[in-house]
Amino acid sequence: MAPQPTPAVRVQAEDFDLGREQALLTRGRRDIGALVSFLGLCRDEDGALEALELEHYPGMAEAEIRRVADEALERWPLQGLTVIHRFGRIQPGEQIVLVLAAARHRADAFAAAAFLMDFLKTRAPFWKKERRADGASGDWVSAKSEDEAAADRWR
Amino acid sequence: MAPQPTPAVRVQAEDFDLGREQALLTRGRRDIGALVSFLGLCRDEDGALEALELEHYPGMAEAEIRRVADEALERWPLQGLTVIHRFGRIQPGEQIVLVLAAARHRADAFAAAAFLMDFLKTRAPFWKKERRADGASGDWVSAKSEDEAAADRWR
Amino acid sequence: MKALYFAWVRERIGLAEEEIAPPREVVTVRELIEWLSARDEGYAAAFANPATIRAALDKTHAGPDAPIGAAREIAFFPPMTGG
Amino acid sequence: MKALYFAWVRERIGLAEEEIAPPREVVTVRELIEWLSARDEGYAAAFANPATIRAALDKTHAGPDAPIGAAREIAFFPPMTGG
Repeated sequence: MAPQPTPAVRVQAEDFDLGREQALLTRGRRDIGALVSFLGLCRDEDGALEALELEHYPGMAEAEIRRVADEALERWPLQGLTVIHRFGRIQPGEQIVLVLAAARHRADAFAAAAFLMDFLKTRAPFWKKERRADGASGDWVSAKSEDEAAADRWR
Repeated sequence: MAPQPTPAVRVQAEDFDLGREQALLTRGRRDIGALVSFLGLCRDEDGALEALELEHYPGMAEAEIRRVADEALERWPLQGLTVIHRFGRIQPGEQIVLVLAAARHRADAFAAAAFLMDFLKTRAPFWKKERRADGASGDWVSAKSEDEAAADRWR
Repeated sequence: MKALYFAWVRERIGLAEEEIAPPREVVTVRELIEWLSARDEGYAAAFANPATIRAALDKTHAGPDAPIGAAREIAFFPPMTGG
Repeated sequence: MKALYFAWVRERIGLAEEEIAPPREVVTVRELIEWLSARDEGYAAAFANPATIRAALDKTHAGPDAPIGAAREIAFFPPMTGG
């Protein structure tokens, strides 16, 4: 067995670049067979949304993502794992979150990326507030029961 | 309902760029919430493999990928779909196949990308021959029963 | 100990963080919520529906029955909506 | 009609493509395989195990019982290993 890779976890205000992260994960590697990426983007909700304000709990956000990443590494034989989550003001069309999972076989990479997203949604300490295009003060986004259900399917 | 997007399907000898394909699919869009990519890479099989020769059936390869892509569009509400499959000589570490699926919600994007890969494996007319590093003439890669099983789970 | 508040918990209380010194009989997260709720209307509003409150002790999720113990930091927040 | 051969089917037959003119009594893909197998050792070796042979009529997958009909192109190949 190859040693478990160290997940790359970043919580940042700045944008990120999928192509660059892919290159960092695969550069010089000849043993990776499958790389699955999930990119979460800010939707404009048919024009109703001006921006999201993403609040987070510094320190715990990184720690919690790292715990979920370590759990993914125990469940699936992965060769690399990158998770980036932004905070601050994010406008429609902008990127919010990236998960990259590399494995020898595609089923492991798909499962790990889906697992990461389901658990980030319900466990990572981030909260979204909507700024509405009509100038009305927006609301905090409510947690969805379907996200809880999605996380429960891995138990 | 938004009109169904036209899948971008390419069968080519040249390499491709994930970041560029992501940009093409998402540029100017503010309605995409999730983008899942699958990238298949050539593994060196612990040094035993020098290269893969990928043979394909020109015309049918594009047509068959397009049929699978259209089926994915009927099953899931997608906002964009890109499939690129290379042929010719491919060395370890190089890219073979890319699937990009964009949707409002992550479950649809994940399912469509996994479905595309399972069906490309069993239906798209490509055949891999191994060139071995020890100079021995290599063999045609055998189809895996697990790939058939993976495709069957969508029936 | 340091108490941190996030999202609408922070907005209702009107503070992002503060030092608190709960009495010895406040043992669990739930009891700390009750103790804070009694402070004023802001705290009462923030903790009005305990089912919607999540807590973390020293940056690790903690349920309502978790003992506060020697934690140096406790955080209260709504269900997470990241990702 | 045009016959195309791919991968080890092509290697065993020794041809990538050829024009074929099967007689009228050859109706299905299976019967065309039997007719081709009788030609020489290369064809016989290529089609020795019909379970490993896939076929396409005019660039669409076709099972062994599919009628050849008016197809202008038939292709024979092993199970696919792309992706």
